This record gives sequence, structure tokens and C-alpha cells, in this order.
Amino acid sequence: MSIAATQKRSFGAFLWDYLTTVDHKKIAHLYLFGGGFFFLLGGLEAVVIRIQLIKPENDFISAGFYNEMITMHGTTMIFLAAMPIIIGLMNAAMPLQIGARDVAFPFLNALSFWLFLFGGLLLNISWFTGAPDAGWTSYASLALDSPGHGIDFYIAGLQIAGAGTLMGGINFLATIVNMRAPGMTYMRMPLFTWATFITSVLILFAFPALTINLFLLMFDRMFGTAFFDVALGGNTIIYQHLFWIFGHPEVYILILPLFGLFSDVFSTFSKKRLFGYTAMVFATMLIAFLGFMVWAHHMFTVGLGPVANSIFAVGTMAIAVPTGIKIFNWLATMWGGSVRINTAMLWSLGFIPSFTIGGMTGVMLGSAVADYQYHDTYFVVAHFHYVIVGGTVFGIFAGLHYWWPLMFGRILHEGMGKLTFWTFFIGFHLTFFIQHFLGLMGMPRRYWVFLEDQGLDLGNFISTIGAFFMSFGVIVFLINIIYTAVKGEKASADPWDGRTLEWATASSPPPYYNFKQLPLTRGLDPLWIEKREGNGKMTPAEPLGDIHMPNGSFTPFLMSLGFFIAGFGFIYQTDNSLWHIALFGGMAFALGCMIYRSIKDDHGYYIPKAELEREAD
Amino acid sequence: MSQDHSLYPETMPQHPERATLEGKNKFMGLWFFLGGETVLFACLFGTYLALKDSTAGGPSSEDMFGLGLVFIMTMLLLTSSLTSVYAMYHMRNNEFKKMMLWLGITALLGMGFLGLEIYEFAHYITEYGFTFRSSAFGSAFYALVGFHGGHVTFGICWIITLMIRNAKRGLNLYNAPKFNTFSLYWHFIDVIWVFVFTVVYLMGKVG
Amino acid sequence: MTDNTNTNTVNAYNKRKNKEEMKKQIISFALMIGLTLIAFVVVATGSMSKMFAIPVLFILALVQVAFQFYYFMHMKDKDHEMPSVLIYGGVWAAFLTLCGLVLISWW
Amino acid sequence: MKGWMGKIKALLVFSALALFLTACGKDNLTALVPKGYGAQSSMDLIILTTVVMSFVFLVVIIALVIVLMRYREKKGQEDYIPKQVEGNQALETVWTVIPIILVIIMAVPTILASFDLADNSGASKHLNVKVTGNQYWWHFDYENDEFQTSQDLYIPVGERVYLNMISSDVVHSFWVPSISGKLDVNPENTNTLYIEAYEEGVYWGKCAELCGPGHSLMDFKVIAVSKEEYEQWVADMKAVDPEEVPQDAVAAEGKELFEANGCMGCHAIGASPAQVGPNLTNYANRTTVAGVKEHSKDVLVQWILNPEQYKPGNLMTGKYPELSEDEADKIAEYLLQLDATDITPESAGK
Ligand code: HEA
Ligand code: HEA
Ligand code: HEC
Ligand code: CUA
Ligand SMILES: [Cu+2]
Repeated sequence: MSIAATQKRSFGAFLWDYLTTVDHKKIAHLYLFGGGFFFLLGGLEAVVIRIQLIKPENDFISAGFYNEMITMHGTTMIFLAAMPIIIGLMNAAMPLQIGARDVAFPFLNALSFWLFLFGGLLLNISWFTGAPDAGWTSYASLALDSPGHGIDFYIAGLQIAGAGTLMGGINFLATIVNMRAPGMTYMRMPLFTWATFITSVLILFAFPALTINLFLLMFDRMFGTAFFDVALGGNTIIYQHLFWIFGHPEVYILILPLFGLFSDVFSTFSKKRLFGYTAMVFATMLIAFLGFMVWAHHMFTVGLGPVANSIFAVGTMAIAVPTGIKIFNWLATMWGGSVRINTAMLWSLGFIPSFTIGGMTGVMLGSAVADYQYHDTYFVVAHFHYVIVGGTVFGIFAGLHYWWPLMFGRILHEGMGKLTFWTFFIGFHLTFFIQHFLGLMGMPRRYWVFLEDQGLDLGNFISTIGAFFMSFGVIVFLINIIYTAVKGEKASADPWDGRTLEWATASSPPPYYNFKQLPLTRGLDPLWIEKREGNGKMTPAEPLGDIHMPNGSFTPFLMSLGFFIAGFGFIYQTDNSLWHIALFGGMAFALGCMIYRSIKDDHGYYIPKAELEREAD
Repeated sequence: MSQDHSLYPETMPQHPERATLEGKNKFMGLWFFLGGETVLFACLFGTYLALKDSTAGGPSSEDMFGLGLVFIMTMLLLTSSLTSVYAMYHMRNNEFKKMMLWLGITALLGMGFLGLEIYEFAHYITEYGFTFRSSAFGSAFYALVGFHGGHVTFGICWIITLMIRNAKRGLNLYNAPKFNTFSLYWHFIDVIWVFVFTVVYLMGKVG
Repeated sequence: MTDNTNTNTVNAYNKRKNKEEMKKQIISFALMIGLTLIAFVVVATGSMSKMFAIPVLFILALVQVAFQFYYFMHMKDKDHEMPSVLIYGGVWAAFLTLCGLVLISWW
Repeated sequence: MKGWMGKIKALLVFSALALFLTACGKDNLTALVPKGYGAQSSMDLIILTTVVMSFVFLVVIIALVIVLMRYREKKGQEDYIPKQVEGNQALETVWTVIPIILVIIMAVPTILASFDLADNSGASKHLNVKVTGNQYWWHFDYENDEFQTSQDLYIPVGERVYLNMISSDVVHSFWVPSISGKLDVNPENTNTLYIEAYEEGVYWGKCAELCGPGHSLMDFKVIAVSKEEYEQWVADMKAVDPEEVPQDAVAAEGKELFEANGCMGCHAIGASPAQVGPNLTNYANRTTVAGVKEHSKDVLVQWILNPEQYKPGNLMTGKYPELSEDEADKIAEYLLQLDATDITPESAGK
């Protein structure tokens, strides 16, 4: 499977390969490109938002369209861009980091991806018929009030994509529990793997709340139930609770994997072992644990009463402690090290002050009474972009530069990388720093226009200029990708003097079976240990033998297609009962695929030992 | 990891369902899924508890619920839990026929339960005009109990598919994990039912 | 793979162990039925005040569920650490959810 | 030389001041210059948390700068392997314990303040106003006095006023940044918020919960006047006779048109429970049309002709017969003579 071989194959074969793949490395590519596409879309929406707000009472876009824009921006960025890209990175690196040949359920892995993609497409098709317009939170009272089918697309799209995410979480959990290579004990796992593990737990416990909430909303909108219908005794606060019971853990789903990644990057490029490894692991767990107990900090102004507000305020602030442990441990990791600053490291270094500011404002928001002023203003917008862009997006960029060789066998161009970093970094602070003040000066969020002569003009103008800087940075990055694909520097198997197992394979990108022989782990940072002891490579933990591999399958694609069609049926059956055909047809098709899958034996295949020996040279 | 190529060993291991990596993965995966299901049902229970008094002038739980039917349903489902334990017992002893028999009984008991549940719903609708549109209480009731019923339905379809598919080929290390995952799932449904009858029916009757 | 009706064996030691296990499970089943009966009787006879009955019913349910998990689903066995961790995690998240919806949703 | 320096200095001071003022935003809108009880409570906490967190930020930044200055990979020493440190118990304890202390410092005042602001036990001794949030406008019902206003909430300065808030449709949020933090206006329950303005003035209020296309245009005003003026205002408002025909002939015609075109079905003049649309009793005393537009006759005529152009998605558009410019003009004339009282926003110390 050398690169030359890939290039010789026809485009059709290439496409078919990706449509049927169950290989975690290829699924990672799919996730990255799917998520990347939606990131551009979400970014474009952000730019439209900023253009609308460049001057007071602007009429670049209409009020209704603006609401669709923010809703789709938030939803797209969180569910269709950030999470899938993160899951892509997990797929690319986690199985390698624990020395496995694949994930526990390769078929399910492919299914997760296709569900995400079709869910995302379904959601975005709503642009042609009227997009959802009740905010990414889609609070029940407004969502029930919203005319047209926008909200229905939101429900169906997220339901499908969410199912994929949930499966992905279970898959990663089973992988990490059952498939660690010999010697890879829990307390020897790289932090990115730990973060994947804990994030998966968060997904497992948070997504069901979203699933149920969307169901309730769907029933209210489509079948006339009364969960949130006040006239029949319904209660819209239930929606808000369920949303944030999901929603707060969700924001940690967005940041914890990158915390893990930064840990790996800092230690690699400081040539130093991670400072306080055990504390880092437990801090991650603690963040996840506390993350379930603070959801009502999004609801301080709902009127839950002082007891609830106080409890949740204290819980919220408590999360600062484990997060602080992490920040200081990263600094201590670099302290005394030999810090090499390349693009991956630049993004990681930029992350520290940016995220700390975001965390700072987070703790300030956690002070319930202060939040009576901040809530639903641009202060909150500033807070979460500081943590999400300054944490998640910076982390994603760091991860892409760090693992690009692992994923694509080439090193991204450093010069362009640095240009992207600096323009994006400056643009980011320009856009979002001023928004803290805008919020306090009386600008609520989700405002289509702000009025003239209210002291908000200059701040908004600066903010918009910042967004242009960010766009420039992103475009340079796109050019970088193309340049690298065409004539980027080829990477060796271990281009960064790595410490963990993903750099211990035969080549970059690794062969499709990952490890010819599973490696034996003798401590934290296994590859580093072997290199320091002069072996230079991992000791195998097993004799060379046949390797069992799963078969590719087109079923995940078809099954997701079934749900996609059923999604349309759900949305439009309220208009015309003929759509029930799509609804039941799609469901039956998907179910048929499921039954086909479960009754058809698929034992995979073996790569014979002889072939592996041949490939050695 | 690839120590065992054969799915048809000479001696059945103590835990055939977890003898292969595939089996271990299925086993873990299903348990984790159940962890998620716990939260799923908690959300429905929470919604139900929040809305159970919002009858909007319609019938309330005290008006409608009868204990007799629920008791029979409970017994059916609890017994089906035991029969699926029996099935797993025979699986471990490598007695394929007996395992199938007990799984069949499990499915029948499940169907009995489901039939009674449908009867119950029909009764509420025709007698009291109590539907999922009547009030927030109605919505929450049917959502919770119906969701559980949906799980039962899925379980029955699952086991029937498994039984038909494997009827002719006996027990091996490839299908043992599948039977075992079903059994775990089925117990979990029973666990949920314990809470349903306690929280919805018994507590609803108490007031 | 060929479909064969297999003829392989189970060793006697395991058989005995399985039998013992089964005995325990029948006992727990009997207990579960007993608990259920108590719960229904409490309600049917109206022999307890509401304040008292609700916690009692709840405890009966919890005990019964513990039997299901530990005996029927073998959570007591070893090799079930991870399942326990995640079930308890789920129970914890479920508990918080319930608290949220039951205690602070209304007025 | 000296004069030149002085000028520069003056310029610097002046521009710093200007920057500071613009940085604080517009008076009576910004939360940064609190002029009421709730806003002051929040501001105290904002300052406290900002100070604490700035200290934290400083520590992080200093550490980061030191790392970048001292521990960069040196040229020619690319092969240098630093000592592999596992951790340091003492240090790790320090950066666990200090943040815990800092959190406690911030948490305790937060708890105290949230109980303080939620204490509604004094409600019966004070003025109570029922507030209803509607898709894109606010309604104020003076419960003890049985009269209503919309968009402009008059309150006596220096006194607590209890607002009992509920929504007629979707969730809104009541926010007057310079005198109080916000509280949601939910459809299923009444939330109570007390406000107290320290100074007379016209304070801008905004809806802070996405409620549809008109969300950004759901502004209102809180007008704090002296106690005497407030009492006068109440008396005036109660004395309004909705049947009164204006002296002016055009306005009188306007009144007829107002009635003939079904405006009355939604808009009450004088005390009335009807509230599909804003109450217009003291319409002439308003300073904005529909809460956001300049209060001029032109704008009002345009509003009556086509409200959509000013407030997308509002619930008046299309619900009444089409009017000619002339008719609208007459109605506007009538509405602009509805000066029920002499107490206007101008009375609020401005
Ligand atoms: C990646 C995503 C992410 C992350 C990591 C966080 C992290 C945090 N968030 Fe944020 N948040 C969001 C995404 C995120 N948030 C989003 C999307 C919303 C808005 C949703 C919407 O309404 O649309 C939101 C909204 C939000 C609110 C609600 C605001 C409102 O609507 O009124 C609150 C309130 O408490 C809050 C708090 C916090 C806190 C305390 C943290 C903490 O985890 C931060 C911890 C970090 C630090 C504190 C810095 C480092 C620590 C030290 C250097 C140690 C020393 C520190 C101390 C002594 C304090 N967030
Ligand atoms: C992962 C999450 C994420 C990310 C990365 C971003 C990124 C950005 N967001 Fe986002 N934002 C949210 C999540 C996110 N946001 C959420 C959840 C909300 C709340 C929504 C709601 O209220 O419901 C929100 C709301 C929100 C608002 C508030 C709207 C309002 O309340 O009225 C604003 C306004 O400035 C904004 C701006 C931006 C900007 C400028 C970026 C920039 O960082 C974007 C940078 C990216 C680019 C600039 C891409 C450039 C791409 C191109 C130029 C295209 C080129 C194309 C081709 C070549 C094909 N966002
Ligand atoms: C369906 C009910 C309805 C009818 C009929 C109606 N209006 Fe309105 N009107 C409203 C609503 C609702 C608003 C508030 C719009 C908003 O701000 O979102 C409003 C706002 C106004 C305002 C601005 C009020 C303010 O607070 O500044 C004026 C003036 C007005 N209407 C005049 C009229 C006139 C004149 C007519 C008859 C020709 C009329 N309305 C008919 C519902 C109605
Ligand atoms: Cu009302 Cu926003
Ligand atoms: Cu949160």
C-alpha cells in the first residue's frame, strides 16, 4: 500500500475504497474532510454574521435569515465541525497510541462516520427550504413557535448525527478497555488516549439527554404531544434542563481531547516527560465528573431560586481547580525542557494565554449574581469563543500539524503554518476580546442589529475586522494543504522524535495493519524509553503471525442513507401523508441493512505471515 | 490478541461469550451501551415525574391505573428474566437445544407482556379518552412506558432473529457472545420495568 | 465457515460451578418476586401513609435491581470492573438528571 | 517647551478619558456604570472576580514568558536531552490549594448576593407591577392601581419595585443593565425581580432571550422619577377617559379611524385588560415608536402603514385593513395627542 500504488489506482477504485472502508486511519481522513468542510461552512456563516454587525442597523441580511445564520453557525461548528474533527484525530491516533490494529468495532466506526455525514447534510439541506432559527440551543418555547420545517431539520439532522457520535463513544471505550497492546497499562497510556477515554464516557452519558430532548421536541412539533405546551400543563424549563444536562458535558467533550493532545505536544517538543502525569489523568477525570454537576450555570437567570444558583455557582467555580492543575503542569513540563517552537508548538503556546482568558471569564460567569449581567450578552459570546476557538480550534490546528505526517505521510509547510497562526491568532483576539466589553455595555447576543448611538459601533467594527484576519489565516491553511499534498516534504516514520507508539510503526502513514507485531510497552512514553536505551524501536510482544483483519463494507453507507431518507419522511409527513412512504421506506431499508449485517457472517480475513515477511523489504 | 483462530474449540471454555476478542468487545460494548441507556431512561423518568400532576383537567394516575394487570405484567417480565438466565446457564454448559428452548420461552413471555401492555393502552384510550395528546401527563406517561415497550419489542425481534439464524448451527464462539449480549439487554429491560412499575404505577396509586 | 452442530464438551468442574451459580440465581429470583409482592401489597392494601410508602417502594425497587445487576447480570463476578464503573457512572448521571428535573423544575 | 509638554499631557489625559468613557459604553445602558441596586450587586462581584482572575492570568503569563525566554532549544544543542522530571509533590499541592482558596474567596460573596437578590419577602410592602413579555413588546400592569402602560415603565426613584413577570408566548428576558441584572420571563410561571434605581433617569431595557426575528428590537425603557412626580403620574393615568374626543378635528377623525379599522381590538387606551398589542394611553409621552424608532410623526405614519419595515416579524403586520397615507396621518395625529399626563421621560431629571 505504498503511495505510488495509491496513485496508480483509478479514481473510482479510490472512491469505492473510501465508501467501504472500515480502517480507522481512512475513517480518520473521512472525518477530517467531512468536519473540515463543515468548518469552512460554519466559518463562512460566522463571517456573514460579522458583516451584518459591522455597522449599526445594517441590513446586509434580514432578521429571520440572521437567526438562521447564528443557529446554523453554532450547530454546524459544534456538532458538524469541532466534534467530527476531534473524532477524526482520535481515530487517527488513539488505536496507534495503544498499539492496536484497529478499533473494537470497525464496522460501527464506519457507520458512525456515515451517520454523522448524512445527518450533517440533512441539516444543511434546510438552507434551501428554511433553516432552523431558534439558536443552537433551540429552546422549546421558541422552537415550538417557529414556523416552517427549520426546527424539524435540526431535530432530524442532530438525531442522526448524534446516534453516530454515541456509537463512536462506545466504540472507543471498548477499544481502550480491551485492545491495549501487551504492557500498555492504563497508567502508561498517553494523555491523548486518556482524554479519548474520558471524553467517550462523557459522550456516553451526555448524548442520551440530547436524544430524549430532541424526541420530546419532535413529538411536540410533529405529533401534537404536550411536553412543552404550557396550555396543557407542559413545562418548557424541562427542555432547558435536558439541553444543558447534555450541553455542558458537551463543551468538555470539545475541550478534553485537546487537553490530551496538548499534553502530548508539549512533552514531545520540550523533550521532556509530562510533568505530573498522574495528576493530569485525575484532573481530567475530575473535570469530567464535575462537568455533570454544573449544567444549571446556563440557567442562572431562569429563576431557579437562590439555593440552586448557589450550588451550581460553587460547582462551576470548582472546575477551575483541576483545569488550573493542567495549565500549571503544562508550564512545568516546558520548564527546564528544550522547547522547540514549530507550528504545532506555536498553536499550543498560543492556546495557554487564550484559554486562560476564556477560563477566567468562565469563572466570572460562574459567579451567579455577576452572571445576571453577563448572561445572553456578548460577554458570553466572548467567553465561549475564547475557550472554543482558543482551546478547541487552536488544539485542532496543533493536532493537524502534529499528526499530518502520521495521517498523510507529509509535513505541512512551516512558513505557511506560521503565517496562518499569526494572522488567526491576532484576528481571534481582535474579534473576541472587545466582545467582553460590548456585552457589558449592553449588547445582548443573538441580536440581528444593534441601534445607532448606543456606544456599540466601534467595538463591533473592530470585531468584524478581526474575523477577516481569521478568514485570511484559514485560506492560507487551505493553500498549505494543497501545497503539501503536491510537493510537501515526505515524512519519516518518526519525524518529531516522538515518545508514543503512534510513531513506532514502519512508516508514515502506517501500514494498513498498523503493527506487524504488537509492540511491548515497558513504561510511560514507550518509544522514548526504547530510543533512550538504544534499541531505537519497539520490542515485539508476539511472534510474527497471521493478522486478522475486518472486511470492508458498503452497508454503513447504505444504512445511513436509509436513515437520511427516513429523516425527510419524518420532517414532511406533517404536510402530506405520502411522505410516510419515505419515512417507512427509509426506516425499513436501514433496518434491512441492520438485519443483513447481523445474519450474514463476517469473519474478516487473514494477512498470511508469508506476505508480511515479504513486505518487510 | 489473535491467539485463537478457531471458533469451534474442542472444549468449550468457561465463558464462551468472552473467549474471543470479538466476544470481549461485544460484551464491553453492550455494558457501556447500558450505561448510556440508564441516562436515557433517567431523562424520561425525570420528565414523567415533573409532569405527572399536569393533567390539564384530564384523568390522573389515581383515576385510571389498576394494579392487577400491572402485577401480571410484572410477573411475566420478571420470569422472562429468569428464563434468560436459564438459557445462559445452558449456554455455559454447552447445551444448545436447551438454551434455545429457554430463549424461546423468554421471547414468549416478552410477547405476553407486550400484549398486555397494548391492551392496557387501548383500555386507557377507549375508556378514558386518555391519549398522548390529552395533557402533559399523558405525553409523559406514554413516552416513558412506550419507550420501555419499544425496547421490549426490539428485544423480541432481536432474539427471534438470532434464534432463526443460528437454529441449525449450534453453539460456537462466534455466536455465543451474541446470545449473551441479548441476555444482558433483556435483564436491563427488566431493571427498567422495576422502576416503571414502582414509580409510575405503585407511586401513582399512592398519590 | 461451515454450519456444524457441534459436539464439543464442557469439563465437569465448570459444570458443577455453573450449577451452583444457577442455584444462587434461583434464590435471588425468589427474593425478587417476594420484594415485588411486598410492594404491590403495600399499595393495594393502602396500609402505609404516603410519606412512608414512597421511600419503602423505592428501597424495594433498588434492592431488586441490585439482584438483577449483581446476580442475573453477573456484575459481582470479576472481570466486571469496567462495566461496574460505567453503570455506576450512568447511575450517577441519571441521579443528577432526576434531581434536576424533580427538584428544580417547578414552582 | 513646557507648554508643548503640557498640551501633550492634556491631550493624553483627555483621550484616555474619552477612551475610558467610550469603553464604558453609553450612560444608562451600560452595566459598567451601575445606577441601581441589582446592577451594583453584580458590579461588586464583577470587580472582585476580575481582580482575582487577573491575578491568576498574570501568574500564568509570567510563567509562560519565563519558559519562552529561558528554555528554548539552543542552536547547536539540538541533541541535548533535558532531565526527565516526573513531578513535584510540593509544587503540585501549591497550585491546587491556592486556586481552592481563590475560589472560596469568590464563592462566598456570590452566595450571599444571590440570596440577597432573591429575597422577595418585602414584596407586599412595596409597589408591585405585573410585567408581561410579548413577542416584541412589553406590557406593564400596575396591579394595585389597575392601569396599564406598555414599553415605558415608570417607577419612583430610590424605592424598591417588585416586578412579577410572565410571558404570553415564548421565553423573554427582562434586562435593564444600568439598574439591574436580568431575569427570564417564562410562559409557565411568574418570576419576581425587584429593582431600585438610585438616580432619576431614563434607563434602556432590552430583551435578552432569543424570541424570534424581532428579538433585537424588543427594547423598552424604565423611567425613574421622583416620588412626587410618580404619584402625580399615577393620578393622571387613572384619570384618563378613553372616550374623550380630542379637540382638534383631524385628531378626532383619527380617533374614529382608529376605532373603525379595528385598532381597538388590540390596542387599549386607558385601563383595559385587553393586551394583544401595546397599551397606548400615554402615547404622546413616549420617546420611541415600538420601542426602538425615533418618536416622530413621520415614523409613526410609516409604522401604521407598514410596521414590517421597522420590526420584522411583529404581530401587527397584516392584521388590519390597508390604510391610505392620509388615514394613517390622521390616526398618528390622534395618537400623538394622547398626552395623559405631564410626567414624561423629560421629567426624569434630564
Ligand atoms: C470548549 C468549550 C468550553 C469550555 C472549556 C468552557 C469552560 C468553562 N465555562 Fe463555558 N461555555 C461554553 C463553552 C465552554 N466553556 C459555551 C459554548 C457556552 C455558551 C453556550 C450558549 O449559551 O450558547 C458557555 C457558557 C458558560 C456559562 C453560562 C453563561 C451564560 O449563558 O450566562 C458559564 C457560567 O458559569 C460558563 C462557565 C465556564 C467555566 C467556569 C469553565 C471552566 O471549565 C474554565 C476553567 C479554566 C480556567 C479557570 C482557567 C485555568 C485555570 C487556572 C489558571 C487556575 C487558577 C484559577 C482559579 C483560581 C479560578 N460557561
Ligand atoms: C466550535 C464552535 C465555534 C467556532 C469555531 C466559532 C467560530 C467563530 N464564531 Fe461562533 N458561535 C458558536 C460556536 C463557534 N463559533 C456558537 C455555539 C454560537 C452561538 C450560536 C447561537 O447563539 O445559537 C456562536 C455565535 C457566534 C456569534 C454571535 C452571534 C449572535 O449571538 O448574534 C458570533 C459573532 O461574532 C460568532 C462569530 C464567530 C467567528 C468570527 C468565528 C471564527 O473563529 C470563524 C473562523 C473561521 C473562518 C473565518 C472560516 C473562513 C472560511 C472561509 C473564508 C471560507 C473559505 C471557503 C472556501 C474556500 C470554500 N459566533
Ligand atoms: C393583531 C392586533 C393588532 C392590530 C389590529 C393593530 N395592532 Fe398595532 N400593534 C400590535 C402589536 C402586537 C404591536 C407591537 C409590535 C411590536 O412592537 O412588536 C403593535 C404596535 C403598535 C404601535 C407602536 C406601539 C409602541 O409601543 O410604540 C402603534 C402606534 C400601533 N400598533 C398602532 C396601530 C394602529 C393605528 C392600528 C390600526 C390601524 C393597529 N395598531 C392595529 C397589534 C395590533
Ligand atoms: Cu423577547 Cu427577545
Ligand atoms: Cu457550561
